[in-house]
Amino acid sequence: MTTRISREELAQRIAADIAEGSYVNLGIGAPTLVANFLPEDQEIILHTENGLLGMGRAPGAANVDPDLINAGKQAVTALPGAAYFHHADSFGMMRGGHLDVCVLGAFQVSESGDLANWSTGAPGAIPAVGGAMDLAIGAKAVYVMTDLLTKTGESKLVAECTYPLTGVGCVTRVYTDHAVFDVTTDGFVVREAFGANTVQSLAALTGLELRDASGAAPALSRSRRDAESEEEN
Amino acid sequence: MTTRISREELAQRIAADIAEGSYVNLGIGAPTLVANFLPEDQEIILHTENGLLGMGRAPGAANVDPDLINAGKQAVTALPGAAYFHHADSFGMMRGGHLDVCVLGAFQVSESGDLANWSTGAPGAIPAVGGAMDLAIGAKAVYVMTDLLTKTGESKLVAECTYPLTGVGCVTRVYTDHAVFDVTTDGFVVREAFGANTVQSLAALTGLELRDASGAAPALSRSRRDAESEEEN
Amino acid sequence: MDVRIANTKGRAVIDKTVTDAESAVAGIPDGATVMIGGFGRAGQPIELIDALIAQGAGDLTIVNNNAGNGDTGLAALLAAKRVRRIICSFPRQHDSWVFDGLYRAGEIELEIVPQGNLAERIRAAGAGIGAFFSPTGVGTELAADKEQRRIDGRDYVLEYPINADFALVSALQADRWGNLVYRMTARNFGPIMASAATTTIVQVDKVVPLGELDPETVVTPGIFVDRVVEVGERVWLDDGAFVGGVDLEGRRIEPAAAGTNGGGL
Amino acid sequence: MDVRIANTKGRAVIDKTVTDAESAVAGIPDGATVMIGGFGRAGQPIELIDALIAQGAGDLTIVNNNAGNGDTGLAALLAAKRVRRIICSFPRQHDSWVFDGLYRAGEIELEIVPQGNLAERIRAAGAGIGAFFSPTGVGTELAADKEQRRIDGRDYVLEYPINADFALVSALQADRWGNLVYRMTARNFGPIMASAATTTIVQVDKVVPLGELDPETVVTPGIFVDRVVEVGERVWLDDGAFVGGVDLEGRRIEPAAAGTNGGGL
Repeated sequence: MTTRISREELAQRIAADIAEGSYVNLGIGAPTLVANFLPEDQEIILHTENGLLGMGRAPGAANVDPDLINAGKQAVTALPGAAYFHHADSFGMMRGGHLDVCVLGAFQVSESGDLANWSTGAPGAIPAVGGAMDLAIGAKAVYVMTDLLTKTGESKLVAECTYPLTGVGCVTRVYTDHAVFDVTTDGFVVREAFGANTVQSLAALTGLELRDASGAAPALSRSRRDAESEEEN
Repeated sequence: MTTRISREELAQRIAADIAEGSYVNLGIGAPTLVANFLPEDQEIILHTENGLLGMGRAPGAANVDPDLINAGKQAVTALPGAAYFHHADSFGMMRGGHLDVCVLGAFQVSESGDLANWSTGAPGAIPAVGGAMDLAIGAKAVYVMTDLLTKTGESKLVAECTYPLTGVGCVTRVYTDHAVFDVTTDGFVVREAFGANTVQSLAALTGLELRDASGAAPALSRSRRDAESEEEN
Repeated sequence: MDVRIANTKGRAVIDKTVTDAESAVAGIPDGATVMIGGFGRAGQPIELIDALIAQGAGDLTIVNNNAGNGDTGLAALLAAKRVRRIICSFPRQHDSWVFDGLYRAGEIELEIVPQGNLAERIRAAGAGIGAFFSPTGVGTELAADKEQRRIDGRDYVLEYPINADFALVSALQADRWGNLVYRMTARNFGPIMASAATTTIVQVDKVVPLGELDPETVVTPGIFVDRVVEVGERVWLDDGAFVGGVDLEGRRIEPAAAGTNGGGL
Repeated sequence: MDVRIANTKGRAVIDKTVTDAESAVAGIPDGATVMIGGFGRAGQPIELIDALIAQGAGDLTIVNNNAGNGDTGLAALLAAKRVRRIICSFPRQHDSWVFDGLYRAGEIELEIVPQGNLAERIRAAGAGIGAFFSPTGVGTELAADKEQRRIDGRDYVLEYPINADFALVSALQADRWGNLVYRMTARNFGPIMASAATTTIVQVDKVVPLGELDPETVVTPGIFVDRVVEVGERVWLDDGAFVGGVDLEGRRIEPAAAGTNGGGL
């Protein structure tokens, strides 16, 4: 049994959690994939922060309209029932808590729901934040879509973010290629583990204390257990 | 020679000071009369704070449209080139300093340009402010249109307002039935005296130290002279 | 999401329309804060207010620019003694006798807010702004207890958002997603109130098919709207065209009384 | 009022139109703060920027969501070394090589502002708000030096308005009073920037006769606009109708390259 699902499967998994009738903003990058898996037989209304509610799919090459783009500056279409508005109104919509869900990428998410997704803080990097901080604090539910581990094997779920923060205590749920985690006042709760993953194996991968959704006793990672044993000495 | 001009003459006098191309808000009551004297051969654009730029004259009785009213809740028309907007945008327009002129009524105006025009502070009166405070601080030039004296003969130009304030240091110029006064850092300057009025006679009527527009020595009212003499003793 | 999902041809669609004003105002509880659109009579959601009176909720806090005109609409709600407190800019009008009587009898609380601060505070609630510094009211008794600050040489007072549990708004047309267009100066407080309430209830002359409203001209996007009820055309319109024949209160007048002076546009 | 009065049939009329882009950008001095509309390429006033480059003003502070794309428009202004400082939310893009080079060479100052705070600060300038508390950026390094306050259980940072001396905006149509309508997501920053600058300069595809724009659908009322120049129709439009045939950068593509997949709306 595998321990990872594909990015497309993850997008599909997220799409399944979005209720019909929701107003949704899908962040730039991987979250955009979620749109491909929203059910055709339902109406879910997509917001793009550059000024459109009711965003449709990408047009064919012959129908690209440079005046009609999404936040990622890609060509899109507008559905019947769409509305255009300016940037202050668009971000008012977001900041005012009118969106039901936004889906964002992440470098790190902390146990208390802090999000880091805009800057690695690397020296020489050109900073660019766009709407990330507004999205992070704006929607009723903030879903993160990410691989659990970095390319070098480090957990993106962390006790505390070491990268520059995008928002404090803002993440509702983290969808990873290994499992789905809810952010709770008790830290991460494993809502759903994919394939062979278990709460224990996930605790080992993340180095975090994890609970399962049933409320059972937390699984401790080895490192955390060791640290706590040492503290007791 | 008379010492007072009529309300219509005063409205005409104010209209003559409004430059072509100006954006203007005329307050409820007497200031509304100014519209009747704006030159037909020029374009001056009227704003009404309930959400219209490009307001036209009152319609005939057969064409009254309850959806098209001014701030005084009277039927109006909209000119070609008009635009409608909601209240936050309308008052943003005002507060943001985009109007060239507004014309307001007054109970009192002080030497430092304080305006009192929304409440007499009488016990039992029902307070109602509407857009008065927003207008007072919003336009580039705030003109007051008023009789110089109350019905009981007291000056509406005062050293300090005794009625509740609408705005502090906001009045640019006061057009009265006796004279036109500019508000300056040195107090009221008589810009234009109507008929037999002189700086001296106006100082006597108002009880204030007044300068004329030429910058000559101030004219003192009798009471002010007496007070200053007494102080010297 | 307070949104009804209807099944149309095997497809779940968002349908915010309800069949009548009674359904539209269902669930407004005693003690609620209710924003009511309109400037004087223009844009006042009369049918929704009548339904609210019939529904019976009381002890309400009302946010409106005024405090009722004549004996209908908001004035009727006040007369029915359903309102504990009103937040407005201009209660005193020539036809505000209902409010005037209640106020003098000490039967209603009044909070006066300058009109532009009222509008901006409502917008702030909708746009997630925690508070803002306004130059309006500085040095007046309406700002006496407010935090004041000098910024860049100008004085400002700190103003807080006004939220509501419900907003009752009148617009010209809506589609089933709740997108709205208004008519002339009846637009006034509708768009900002729609954004500032937990549940926004709208009456329109007409519900049009989805896609019929031009996306460029939608004034209130449907995201701000929860329920829409069609109440039929205003009496001074005929199939969307202005036909007049009414006085300022929207009452039909005899052609003779209107005279022959066409005037106007 | 920076407004030209023209005499038409013995009548003085407001006419904000100017004959060419050169006249439109006249008088922008060295050291000015200039807002430039657009989100990426959409709504970027290319012709006005080209005229500004030709005009020669330097040492500019630019306010834009981005920091230029490719080698045209804002990127060309940067490449000409006319910009001392840029205030934006998202400079780094796949095609922002001009900015990237200047930044790494230490030849341009950068102030990063979260996009929604950027928009709201521009709006605040236009609406006379002295400052406002925003929840965006709380606890991040972009708010590190900012005043923070807890209001009603939520943390906010205090944000100040962004004003400009000039705004360069692209819209679809204007009339001689400066009323504007936009097209689709090219609207983006235009309406708020128009309100926040001392002098607002607009390029449009077409100037239409006064009265042709529906007062219900005007997005930017003329009060915010000082100069209007008609620059001709965008290449993907024909008499106002979308005809396509371009890539995202607005360059004509061969019908063959576009293929047969009509897709779209």
